[in-house]
Amino acid sequence: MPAVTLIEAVNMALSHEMERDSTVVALGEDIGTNGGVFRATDGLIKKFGKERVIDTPLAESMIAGVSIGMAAQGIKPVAEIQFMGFIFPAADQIICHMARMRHRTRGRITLPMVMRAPFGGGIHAPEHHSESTEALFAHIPGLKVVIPSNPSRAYGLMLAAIRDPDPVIFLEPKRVYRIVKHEVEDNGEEYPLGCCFVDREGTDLTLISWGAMLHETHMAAEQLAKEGISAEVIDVATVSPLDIDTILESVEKTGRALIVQESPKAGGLGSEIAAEIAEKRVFSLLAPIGRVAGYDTVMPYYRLEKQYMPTVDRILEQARKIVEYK
Amino acid sequence: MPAVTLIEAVNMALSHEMERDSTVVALGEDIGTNGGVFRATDGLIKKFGKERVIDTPLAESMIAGVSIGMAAQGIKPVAEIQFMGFIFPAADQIICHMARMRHRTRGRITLPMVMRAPFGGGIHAPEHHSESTEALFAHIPGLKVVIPSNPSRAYGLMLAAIRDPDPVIFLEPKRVYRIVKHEVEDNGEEYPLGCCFVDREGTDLTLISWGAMLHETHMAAEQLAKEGISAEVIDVATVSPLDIDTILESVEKTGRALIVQESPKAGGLGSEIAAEIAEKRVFSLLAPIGRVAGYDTVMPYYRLEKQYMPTVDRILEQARKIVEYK
Amino acid sequence: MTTVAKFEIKYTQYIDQNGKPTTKKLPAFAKDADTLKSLYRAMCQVRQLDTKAYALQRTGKMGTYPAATGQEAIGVGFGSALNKEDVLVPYYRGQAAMIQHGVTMEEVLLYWGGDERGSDYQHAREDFPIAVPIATQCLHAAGVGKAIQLKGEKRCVATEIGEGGTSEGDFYEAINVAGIWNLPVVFVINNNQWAISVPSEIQTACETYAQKAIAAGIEAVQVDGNDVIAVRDAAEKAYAKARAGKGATLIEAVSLRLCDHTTADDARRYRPEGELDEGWKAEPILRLRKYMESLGIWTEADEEALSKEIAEEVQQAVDNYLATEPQAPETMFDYLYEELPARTMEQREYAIKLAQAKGAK
Amino acid sequence: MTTVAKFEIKYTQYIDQNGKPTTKKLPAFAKDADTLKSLYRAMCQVRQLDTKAYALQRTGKMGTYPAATGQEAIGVGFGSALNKEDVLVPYYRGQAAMIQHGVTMEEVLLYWGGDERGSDYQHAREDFPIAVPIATQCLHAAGVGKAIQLKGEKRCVATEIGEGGTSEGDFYEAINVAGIWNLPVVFVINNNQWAISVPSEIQTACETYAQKAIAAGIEAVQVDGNDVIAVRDAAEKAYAKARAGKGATLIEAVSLRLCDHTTADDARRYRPEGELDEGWKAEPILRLRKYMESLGIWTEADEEALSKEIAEEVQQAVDNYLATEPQAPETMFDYLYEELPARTMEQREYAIKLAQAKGAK
Ligand SMILES: Cc1ncc(C[n+]2csc(CCOP(=O)(O)OP(=O)(O)O)c2C)c(N)n1
Ligand SMILES: Cc1ncc(C[n+]2csc(CCOP(=O)(O)OP(=O)(O)O)c2C)c(N)n1
Ligand SMILES: [Mg+2]
Ligand SMILES: [Mg+2]
Repeated sequence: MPAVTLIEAVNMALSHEMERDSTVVALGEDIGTNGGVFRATDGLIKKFGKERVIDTPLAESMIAGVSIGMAAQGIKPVAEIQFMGFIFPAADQIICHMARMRHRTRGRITLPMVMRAPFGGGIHAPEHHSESTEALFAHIPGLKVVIPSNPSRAYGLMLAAIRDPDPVIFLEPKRVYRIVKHEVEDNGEEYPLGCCFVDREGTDLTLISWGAMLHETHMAAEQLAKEGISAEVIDVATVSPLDIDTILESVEKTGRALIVQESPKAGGLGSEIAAEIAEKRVFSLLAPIGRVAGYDTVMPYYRLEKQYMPTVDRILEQARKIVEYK
Repeated sequence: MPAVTLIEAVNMALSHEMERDSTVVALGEDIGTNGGVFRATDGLIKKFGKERVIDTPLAESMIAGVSIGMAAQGIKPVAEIQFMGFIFPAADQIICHMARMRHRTRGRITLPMVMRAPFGGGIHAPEHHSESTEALFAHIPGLKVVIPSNPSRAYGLMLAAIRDPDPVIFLEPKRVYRIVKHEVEDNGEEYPLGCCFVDREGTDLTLISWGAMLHETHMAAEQLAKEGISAEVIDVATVSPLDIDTILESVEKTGRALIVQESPKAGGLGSEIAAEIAEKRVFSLLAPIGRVAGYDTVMPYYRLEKQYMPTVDRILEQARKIVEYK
Repeated sequence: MTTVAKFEIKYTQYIDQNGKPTTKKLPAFAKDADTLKSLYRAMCQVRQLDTKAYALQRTGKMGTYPAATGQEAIGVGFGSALNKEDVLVPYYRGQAAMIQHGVTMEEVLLYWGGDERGSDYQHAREDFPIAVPIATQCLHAAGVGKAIQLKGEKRCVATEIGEGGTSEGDFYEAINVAGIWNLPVVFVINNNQWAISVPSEIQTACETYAQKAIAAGIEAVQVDGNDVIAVRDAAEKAYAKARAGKGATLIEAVSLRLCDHTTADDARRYRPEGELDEGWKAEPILRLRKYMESLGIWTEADEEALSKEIAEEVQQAVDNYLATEPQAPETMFDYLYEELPARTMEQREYAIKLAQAKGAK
Repeated sequence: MTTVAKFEIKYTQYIDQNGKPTTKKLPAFAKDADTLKSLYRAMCQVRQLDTKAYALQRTGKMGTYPAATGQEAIGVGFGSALNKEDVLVPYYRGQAAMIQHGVTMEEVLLYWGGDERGSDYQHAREDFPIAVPIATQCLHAAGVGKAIQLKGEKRCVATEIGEGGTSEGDFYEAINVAGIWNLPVVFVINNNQWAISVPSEIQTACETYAQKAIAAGIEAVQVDGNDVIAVRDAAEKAYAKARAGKGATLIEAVSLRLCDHTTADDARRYRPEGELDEGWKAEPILRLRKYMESLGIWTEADEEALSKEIAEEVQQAVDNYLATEPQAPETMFDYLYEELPARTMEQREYAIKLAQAKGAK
C-alpha cells in the first residue's frame, strides 16, 4: 500500500473514479496542463485527455453554473475553485441553483456534482488564500459540505462525494495537504458522508473538530492523556448535514464539550454544534461548552497568521478549564 | 407626529439624511423614477434629482463594487438590493472588499455605506423573494448587520446606519413593511447600533428574536402573560456584531431562553446566541435553550409558505415546554 | 495605427407592421400556410393565457405573474424552431417558448400559483425550470451545451434573457465560455426595452444588444422581435449551425413590453406618454394576421373559431390549475436530498403533526 | 438584412523591437530625452525590484510574489501618465504602475511580505490597495469614477487587469457601467498572454481583448505593450478624454509574461518551447535603450551608472523592509471597525495576553 499525503489521496480518488465512471469530468482554473496549483489534478489530463480534464476560462460563477448544466445532463462535474477565498463569485449559482434544483423540480432534475476547494490558513499565502468560511455553506439547505482531515478520509470521502446523488462542496484543508502520509489502498472503498468519526475514545471530555484543526486537537488530546485527562476526539467530517447524534452521545458520556475551529467564532459551525448540545443535552453538561476558534476579525496577512490561528496551547488551556470547572 | 409604516419610516430616514448630508447618494435597480419596487425610495428622485438617486443597470456585483469605490471617495452610498435573494452576485464584493477595506489599508480607506435589502417570507412572492439569510453576513467580520422590527426602529436605525463610519447591511423585514404604524417624528434622532432592545420585561422566560418574527414573538408573550407566564422579549436589532451581554443578563434573570428566527435552524443566528449562552451562562439555565426556527429546507413556494414559517402556536408550544421543564 | 479587427451587426425583418413583406427573399416556411397558422395560434394562445393569469391574480387566485404581451413572437419564434430533443433553458417571462417546447399551460399556472410541481414538466423532461435570478440561466445553458458536446450529440440548447439581464456578469461569462468552447447554444435576448422601470437608455451604452456578442467572439444578429418569421428564421439558422458543431449565436429580438413588468408592477409610474399607442401598432399578432390575410389563408371566420378554441383550452388549463390541491407539508422536505438527514426528518414529522393538528381544529 | 452597427479595433506601435520608430508621427514626448530616460529608469527599477523580491522569496524572506518581468512598459507607461490627483486602482501585478503613482518599493515589499502596512500608502493616499480577487477592482474604479463625476472634479481613474481576468463578470459589469454613466475611467488590460497556465487560446474566442469594450459601448484601442511610448501615449489620450468628461476607454496592451506567474508557480510545466527566447527579443527595456541610443541620448556609461544607482535604491528598500518589525498582535483587531465591539475586544485582550506569554517563554 502506498503511503500518500492528503493531496495525493484526493488525486488518487479523482483518478480512480474517472477511471471507473466515464461520466466524471474535472474542470477548473489551471487544473489541466498545470495539474492544479496544488497538483490535486496532476497527471489527470494525460490519463483522461482534455475533454474530461478541462482548463476553464477565469470565472468562478461560470465554473459553478456550467457544472450545474452539465450535471443536469448526466455528466458528473468535479469542479475546482482554486482557493475557497475565490468561491464567492459562484455564491449565487451555488446557493440559488446548486442547492435547489432537485427541490425546485420535484426531483425531475438532480445535480450529482462536486465542488472542490482548498481552504484554511497557515501556509504563508497572500490575502484571501487562508480563510475558513465553511459555515456559510453549512447554513444552506440542499448542500452537503464535507471536510476531510487526513489522507484516508480524503480518499474515501472524495469517492463518496463524487458518487453522491446530490451536490457536495468538498473543502480540502490545504495546511495539511502534505504534513502526514497514510497508507491508502486505491481500492475504491468510500467513507460514508453524513457521519462523524470518533477518532479517539475518552471519558472526561469531548473534543470536536474538523479539517486541519483536528491535528492540533489530537496533539492536545495526547498531552491531556499525559496529564491524566481522557479526551474523546470527534472528526465531524461532514459539516453539513451534521451528524449531531454521534456528538450528543459522546457529550452525554463525557459531560464536557470543547469545539475547535479555525474559522471566526461568531456564527461558525461550532456555534451550531454548541446550540444543539444546549438544546438536547444541556443537563448532561458538567461544564460550559467551550469553543476554541479563530478570532472574530479578518484573517491577518501571514506575518501574524500564527497569532490568529488556534494552537495546541489554546486548546489545552480551554480543555483544562473545562475539566477543572466546578 | 405622523403615523408611519416601516417602509415609510425607511423612506423618511433616507430623505432626512439626504437632506442633511449632501454626500449621501441612493442607488439601485428601479429606485429612481419607480421609487423602488416596495416604494422605499418613493419621491426621492423628485427631491434630490437623478444625480443622487441613481437607477443603476441590472447588476448586483456592480452595485456593491461601485458603492465601495464611491464610499472610498467620500460619497455615502445607500445601495438597494431589490430582494435579499438577489444579493449573492454581490457576495464577493461584500465579503472580500466591503468588510475588509479599513482593515486592509490600516484605516487609510474606510467605507461608510449602507446596503439595504428587503428580506423574509410571508408575502406570497415567487422563489428567491422570501428567504432569510442574515446569518451568512453575520459570520463576516467587518460587516454590521442591522434588522429593524418596527417603524420607529427602522427610522432610528437607518439614520444610525447611514451615519456609521463602517459598512452596514440593513435588512428590512418586508412582511411587516405595512402591517403596523408608529408615530415617528422626523427629528433625525437615531437609535444606537450594536445593542439589543428589551421590548418587554419578564421574569420566567426570555424570548429572543429580530425582524418580522418579533411580531409573532410579542403575540406569544401576550398569550403567555394570560397564562401567568411572564416573558421578557428582546429585539436583537443588530444581529452582528451581537450585543450578547443584554441577552445574557436577561437569561441570567429568567433562567430560560427561547430564540425565534425565520431562517433555517442549522447555522442560523439563533445558534450563535444559544452557543454564547451555553458558554457563559449555562448554569443559570433552568431548561434547555429552545430555538423556534424555519425548517432546514428550501423556503417553499407560497402555497406552502405558511407551513414553513414559525407561528405563534409554535412559539407558545416551545415556551410552555421550557417553562414547564423539570 | 493599423486596423486589427472589424465587426458589424445586421438587422433582419421580413414582415413589417402592416403585414407587408419587406423583401422578396422570404424563408420557405413564410409561405407555408400550416406553419404560419400554427405560429399565429401559438401567439394568440400565450396572449390569452397571460390575460387570464392576470385576471386570476387580480382576484387572488394567482401569485405574481409576468405577462409577455407584445413579445409573443419572440418566444413562439425561437421556441417553435426547437426540436423535441433540444433543450430549452427559459427565463421567467419565457412561457411563450416553454409552451412551444412542451410545457403545459397548466404547469405555467401552477408555477406562478406558488406550486413547485409547475416545474416538474411532464413532457419537456430535460428543459430547465424557470430561473428567477437574472442571467444565471445563461450559464446553465452553456453547461447543457457542454454536456451535449461531450456526449457527441447533435442537439442544441436555447436560452432566453431580457435585455436588462445582459448587464449581469453571468450573461457575459456564459457567452464567453460558449464562444471559446464552441458550444451548441443559442442565446436569445428578449429586448422588450424595459427592465421593470429601467429603459435601455440607462442600461447600457451599446447601440445594439447584439453587439455584446463581439466580447465573446460569437456571431450575433438583431431581428425584429415583433416579426415571428424573422425570429424563427434566425433561430432555425442558429440551431442548424449549433447542431452542426459550428458554435454559439446571440440573437437580439427587438420588441416592446406592452404590459406591466408583472402583476406587482404599475408601468404608468414610468412609461412615457404615447409609447403604448405606438407599440400596439407594431405588435406581432395583428401583423401576422394581416400577412396571412394578404396571402388569402386567413379569414374573419378562422379568427373567431380560433379564439373560441383557445379560450376553451385556456379555461381548461385554468380549471385544472384551480382544482389542484396544494402539496402536503412533507413535500417541503421530500426533494431536498435523495435521502433526508435524520435531523431534518424530525422536522418533517413535526411539520406533518402541526398540519394534522390544524386540520383537526 | 441591413447593417445597424459597425466597429473596428486599431493597433498602435511606435517603436519596434529593434528600437526603430515604425512611424513618422511620434508623440512629442518620444523625442524628449528627460521623459524617455525617466521611463527607462522606471522600467529598470521594477525589473530589479522584481528580481530582488524573487531572490528574497527563495531565501524565505518574502511571501508569494508576482513579478512583472517583460511587462514593465505597461505599468510604467500608463502609471507615469497619471497626475498626482488622479486615482490608481491596481491589480496584484501592478507594482510598475503603483510605484509610478507614489507607492514606495518598501510598501510593495511589505505587502507581499505579509504585512498589511504595505497598503497604507504614505504618498498615494487615495489609491486603492491591491485587489487579489480578480476583476473586482474594475468595479471599484468605476465607483471612484462615479464619485469624481458627482463631485464635478477633473480627475480620472486608471485600473489594470490581466487578460485572463477579463473573463470574470465583474470586468464586464464595470466597463458596462462606465459606458452608460460616461465615467472618467481608463481600463488597462495587461495582456501578458497567460493566466497562470491558461493561454488566450482557451480563455476567450475574441481575436483581441480590446474588442470586449464593444459590449459596453466604450472606446477601445490595442497597443504594443512592450512599447512604453505606445502605452503612455494611449494612456495620455484616454486620461485627457476622461478628465474632459468624455468617458471611459479600454486599452489592451499586448506583452508577454517573461517570468513565472508568481514565485509559487513553475511555468516550465506549461510554457511552450522557445516562447521565452522569442519573448526576450521583444521585451520593452532593451527596445527603449536601443531607441535612446539611436537618438544619441544614452551610452554604456549611462547604463552602468543607472543600474548601480537603482541597485542601491532597491537595496535600501529591501533593508528597510527587512528591518520592519512585525505588527503587534492587537493590530489584527484595531482596523476592523472604527470602534471594536465589546465581544471582540475580549478576544483582543486575549491575543495580547497570549503573545506576552509567548514572549515571556
Ligand atoms: C439577480 C436578480 N436581480 C434582480 C432581480 C429582480 N428583477 C426581476 S425582473 C427584473 C428586470 C429584468 O428586466 P429584463 O432583463 O429586461 O427582462 P424583462 O423582465 O424585461 O423580460 C429585475 C430587476 C432578479 N430577479 N434577479
Ligand atoms: C476571483 C479569483 N479567482 C482566481 C484567482 C487565482 N488567480 C490568481 S492570478 C490568476 C490568473 C490571472 O491571470 P491574468 O488575469 O491574465 O493576470 P496575470 O496574472 O497574467 O497578470 C488566478 C486564476 C484569484 N486571485 N481571484
Ligand atoms: Mg426587458
Ligand atoms: Mg495574464
